[in-house]
Amino acid sequence: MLPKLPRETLLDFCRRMLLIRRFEEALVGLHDAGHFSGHYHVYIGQEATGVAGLSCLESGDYLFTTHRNHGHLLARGADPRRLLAEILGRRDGYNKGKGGTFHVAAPELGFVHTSGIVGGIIPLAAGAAYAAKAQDSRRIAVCLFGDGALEEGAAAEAFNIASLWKLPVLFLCENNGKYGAGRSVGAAPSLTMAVHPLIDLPRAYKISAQQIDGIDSGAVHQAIFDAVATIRQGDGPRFIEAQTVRWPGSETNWPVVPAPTEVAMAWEVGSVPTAARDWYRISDPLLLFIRDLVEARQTTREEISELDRNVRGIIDDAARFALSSPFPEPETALEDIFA
Amino acid sequence: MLPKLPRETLLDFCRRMLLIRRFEEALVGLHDAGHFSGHYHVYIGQEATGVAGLSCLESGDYLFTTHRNHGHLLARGADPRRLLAEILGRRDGYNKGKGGTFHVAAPELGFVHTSGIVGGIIPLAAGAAYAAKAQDSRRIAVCLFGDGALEEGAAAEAFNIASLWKLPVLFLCENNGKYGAGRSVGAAPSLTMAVHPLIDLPRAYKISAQQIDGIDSGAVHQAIFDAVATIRQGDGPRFIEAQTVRWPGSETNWPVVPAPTEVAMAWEVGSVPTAARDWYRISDPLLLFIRDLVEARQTTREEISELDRNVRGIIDDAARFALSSPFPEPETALEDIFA
Amino acid sequence: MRELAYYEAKLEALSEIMAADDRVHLIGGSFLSLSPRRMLFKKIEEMYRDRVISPPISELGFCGLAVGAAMTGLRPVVDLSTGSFIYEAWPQIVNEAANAFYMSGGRTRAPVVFHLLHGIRGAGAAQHSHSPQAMLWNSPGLEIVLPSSPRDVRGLLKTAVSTDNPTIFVDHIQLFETRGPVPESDDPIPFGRADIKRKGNDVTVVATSYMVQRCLKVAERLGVEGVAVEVVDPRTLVPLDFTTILSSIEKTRRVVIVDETHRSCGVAAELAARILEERFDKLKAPIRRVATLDVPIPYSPPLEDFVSPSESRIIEAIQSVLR
Amino acid sequence: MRELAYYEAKLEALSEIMAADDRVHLIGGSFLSLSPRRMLFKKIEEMYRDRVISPPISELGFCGLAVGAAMTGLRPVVDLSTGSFIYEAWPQIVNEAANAFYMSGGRTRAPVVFHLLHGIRGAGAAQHSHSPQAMLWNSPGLEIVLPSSPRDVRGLLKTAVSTDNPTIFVDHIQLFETRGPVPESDDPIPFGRADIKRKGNDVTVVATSYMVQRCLKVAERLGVEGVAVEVVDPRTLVPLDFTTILSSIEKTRRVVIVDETHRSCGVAAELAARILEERFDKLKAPIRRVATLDVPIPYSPPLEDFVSPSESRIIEAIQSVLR
Ligand SMILES: Cc1ncc(C[n+]2csc(CCOP(=O)(O)OP(=O)(O)O)c2C)c(N)n1
Ligand SMILES: Cc1ncc(C[n+]2csc(CCOP(=O)(O)OP(=O)(O)O)c2C)c(N)n1
Ligand SMILES: [Mg+2]
Ligand SMILES: [Mg+2]
Repeated sequence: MLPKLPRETLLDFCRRMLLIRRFEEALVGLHDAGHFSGHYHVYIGQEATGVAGLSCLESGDYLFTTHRNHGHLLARGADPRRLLAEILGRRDGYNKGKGGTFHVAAPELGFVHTSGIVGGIIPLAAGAAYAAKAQDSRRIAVCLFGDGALEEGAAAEAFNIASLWKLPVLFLCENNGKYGAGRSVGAAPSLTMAVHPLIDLPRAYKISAQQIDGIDSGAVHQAIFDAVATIRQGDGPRFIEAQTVRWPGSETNWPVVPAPTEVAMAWEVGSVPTAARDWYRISDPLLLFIRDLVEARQTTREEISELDRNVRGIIDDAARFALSSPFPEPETALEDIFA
Repeated sequence: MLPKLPRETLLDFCRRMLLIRRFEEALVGLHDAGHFSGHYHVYIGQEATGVAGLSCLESGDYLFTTHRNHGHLLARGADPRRLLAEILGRRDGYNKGKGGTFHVAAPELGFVHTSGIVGGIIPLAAGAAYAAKAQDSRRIAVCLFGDGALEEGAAAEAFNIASLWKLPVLFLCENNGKYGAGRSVGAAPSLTMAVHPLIDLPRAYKISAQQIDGIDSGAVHQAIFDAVATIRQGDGPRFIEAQTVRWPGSETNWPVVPAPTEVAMAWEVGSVPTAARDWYRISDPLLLFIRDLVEARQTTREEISELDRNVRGIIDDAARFALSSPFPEPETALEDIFA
Repeated sequence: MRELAYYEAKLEALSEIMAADDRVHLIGGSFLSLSPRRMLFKKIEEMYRDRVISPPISELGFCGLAVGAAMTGLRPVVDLSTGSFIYEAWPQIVNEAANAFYMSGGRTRAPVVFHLLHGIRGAGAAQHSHSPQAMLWNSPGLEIVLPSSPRDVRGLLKTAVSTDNPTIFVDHIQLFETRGPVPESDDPIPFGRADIKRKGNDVTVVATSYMVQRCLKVAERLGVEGVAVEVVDPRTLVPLDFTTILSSIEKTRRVVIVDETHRSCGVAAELAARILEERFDKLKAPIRRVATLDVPIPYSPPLEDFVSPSESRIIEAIQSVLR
Repeated sequence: MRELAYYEAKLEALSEIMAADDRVHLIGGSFLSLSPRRMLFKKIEEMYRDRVISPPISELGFCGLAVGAAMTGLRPVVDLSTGSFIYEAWPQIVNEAANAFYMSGGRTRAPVVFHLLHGIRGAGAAQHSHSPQAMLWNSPGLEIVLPSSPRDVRGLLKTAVSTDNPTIFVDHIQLFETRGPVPESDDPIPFGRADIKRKGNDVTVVATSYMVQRCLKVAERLGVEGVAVEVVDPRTLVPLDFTTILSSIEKTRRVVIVDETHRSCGVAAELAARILEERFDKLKAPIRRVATLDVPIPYSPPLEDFVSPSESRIIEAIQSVLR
């Protein structure tokens, strides 16, 4: 289902989703070519939540995210050049190369603090909501985390406080189905989480919670739009679980691209290795969105291809920029310890 | 309601509850007389859970308890002399004076480790249950904690693991209504816990949970007897919330005895200061049990008074013993760091 | 100059801070913990109902909440009461708050204050007697404050709230009844300024927190015997005023360090190592550390006294460096 | 003697331990973490399905569970993988496990092993590069083990599982490919026995964990220039074999300490302070510490290298004490 929004907006969603997809695919290439070495995670397969979901926020809102943050930043308009430079540890990165892939922070976009500690941001987001409420601002806080974060006690503690104090925070759980970082397959009910469905946990804390199809941009947009409205109104926290199917390329500890996305795959996934074919055919929010757009006559295959060429250009340029950005001077390691 | 048990057993319950009551009342006196100085907590008002509840255990079972442990130990047959000596920091204490009131451990009675950290024992008890299961023993673990412990993330994490791995553990939450240690009054729904009723939390983790009247020895005995049976059978963890009304003497940071218990108060609380009168009349598990016993013709007022004289004698003797036990040699502080 | 008890100076600072800046929220309401004076805090609580909030027993949760609120415009002061409870919140303090400014390349600030009462309070036993400041000093990104007098607690608390960094305010319940001069209109005390609490030429005793008061007592006694002890109080470990410590040592050339953290990798170890890197050749005797012995804190009073940096151990150490 | 890679020796020890004692349960299944060799652990996992269990992302919960299981008859070995994650379990480790034996007056034992990979792994940034062993040394009641060679990892892991105390097994992923001799039937290596990894008369370098290998490289290079460096590896911090360290110092009278914990209140601080207490007068030069700078670990490679105890910083320190 397509979000009920003007064509321009839908095309903009499509552009952002493509931008995320191409950014992440390029990133895997840059990693495998040895341009950066550390552990990293990509957002492929969750673009609907990042784009359609976060489009419901206002510019003053706060966002807290995790090791899987790239898509969230791009969805909110981050500059791919500076984002990539950060991931490559370069001087022109959002954080001068000090943060890297796990810790991209961009306060001007609302990204206050990004943590690689599972569950770490959940109390922090409640804190931003506490501040917003104390300052009588209309801001809300959005906390983006994976299903695994619910296994950390920090989540339970933060849910309790957010509920007791009616804090304006949206807990947006991106359940990408199977667990990340080499953990055992979490079939439902999962091997590592007794709570099933997951929304039973926030509900125990009297937080109204809802499960949605994270592949369906329309469903995502509607649910998050409504949730944000009630939160901003002062009705307290909300919890949304956006369910997606893990991208096959994220099943290993280090991402691998089973098949680079072709927009044409929205109609014909023939070229894709069988293993991954099902995913691209039925579980890919991007290709699904494109298919719906075209079928709804909101755009044409040609326009999509044009958009894609355009996005690839932006990514190529971002790669050139990041690769030519110098590494920071070693001595700068001694700066920014204290304000 | 009286537990459906032989008269001897009921009288034994009565004796143990009285022992706890007299022990704790004497303890307050010893503290106020300056025989020990640290922060401490008494078990008055929860005797039914300690005595009728823990009577359902076998001798091999493991118990983990908290800052409010005295009653649990006495209920399981701890020697009042050594218990008191420990609380006074003397050489003959259960732990040579190293543990003190918060940390009385008596492995021979099943008390492996007693923690003053709220929530600290919940994962530990799950661990003992894990060991029992791994060793195919029929042992189970019992975790005794207050309502406040549910506010700690450790509880949520332990519930999840215990449920996933079907561990033989009884989570026995003693909800004494109002919070301890000078915290704000936790009217239901509490100011510090959004989960209400509390059993919604373990239930979210698929742990079967039940709320009982912790003042009623019969209800306590039946519920815990049944729970222990299913756990021992291998059906996984259970959660029981035993609700009691906080003893007025425990509302302040340091216990004060509003009125020393008289067994005659089972019939006439006239002598009690009005503030505390209601508690002794309707919320005291000990006096209620005595009243039921007598009304059920299981005993007589005389027999009860005799029992009480007897118990007072034991406590006086324990006090003499503890006060005459020497302090440990200072150098012994350097022993028992490593096994 | 007017004299105040330590707890009075602390409460005065808290009220003045609350009055001066409504970005300050107090999370957790027992800044006087279990002390008999604790009820006095109620006044502040009632005066600022909307800015004093009592959280659940969820240290990890409410400390994280305070950090997040600090990142977004407030200046929360969190009371952890017993210092040992900071361990429940360890990940939020050492891995979120301490790193936020650095990881963001200097873009995100977390001006939060964590207040706690460290050390041997009397029968706190192994689980309620911790002094976490050494561990915290090993975690870059945190300011660490250790007041030891009425004037210091007032002046340092004000600065703690005003800096833009996460600050650990490490207090000690045994200090509460200490009396001392506190000027009516006293300026905040800047971080990184050690204070010579007592002048003397024979030996430099570097002491922190409650140990400062204990060392002043000892110095008094030794003074009678003609030994002139100089007591130097760093007041803040991060930032550290090493210059004042060194110039005292230049003068006395004998050093004893008295601190309540456990000996191994404790505060005294760091100070000793640094002093020796800088003034190795100047010293007339090996530095002596008087720290809490490497033992969990026992409950029984005589044992507790045995493991702590007692007056007798301090005196013995001072005499040994004078030999 | 046969030669093995470090990861092979470690896996061999794990299999032998699992085969020898069915009280041993492995909680958390990534003893090789993210290393390319990690799949090799699967063999053990499949061989002992009932004794290798993969917990939820609940470090506080499963570390506490392991402690409780250890108190009641098992010998769990917990894998925390990245060392930074031990902070999530801090209360269970420093306030329950470390105190259990002492608080109970010697009646409750917790023979649990916590395995973790500490330090700078490469682009781990501020939140995944911690070396918690200094903080842990400040917490009495924990044994702390730091292997640095294939033979040591095998022999020390076996001892870790056999002692009756909570033990922190602090490994380093950068060691995994190191090759070295490992006798077929090797005895467990007792705790508290330092190992002289290289003999030399000019300067004593005390190094731990991965820094031992780095210092051996440096010693090799300086050897060519005619400087004889002795590399002493304590192997366990608790218990500490101080005698071996001191006798090396007796000989060289010059000391450099190289360790990856942050400088302030770090492992090097404690070793320096102790050495100076014992051999103050014997030293010809101030002790130099080469530790990780007091900075959160930056992500960018050149910055990461700048803050770590690099070869160049080690060489500079050795040369300065030789002057
Ligand atoms: C406290 C903590 N424990 C463990 C890890 C290692 N880790 C990194 S990602 C991850 C899986 C997280 O799963 P989920 O929250 O569902 O996020 P996903 O990767 O699936 O998006 C784990 C265990 C961590 N980063 N922090
Ligand atoms: C982690 C931790 N935080 C705070 C405390 C201080 N404290 C001691 S008892 C207590 C109240 C506990 O309430 P509850 O669990 O209901 O037990 P009760 O005293 O009511 O029996 C608190 C907050 C503590 N001991 N541990
Ligand atoms: Mg996931
Ligand atoms: Mg309670």
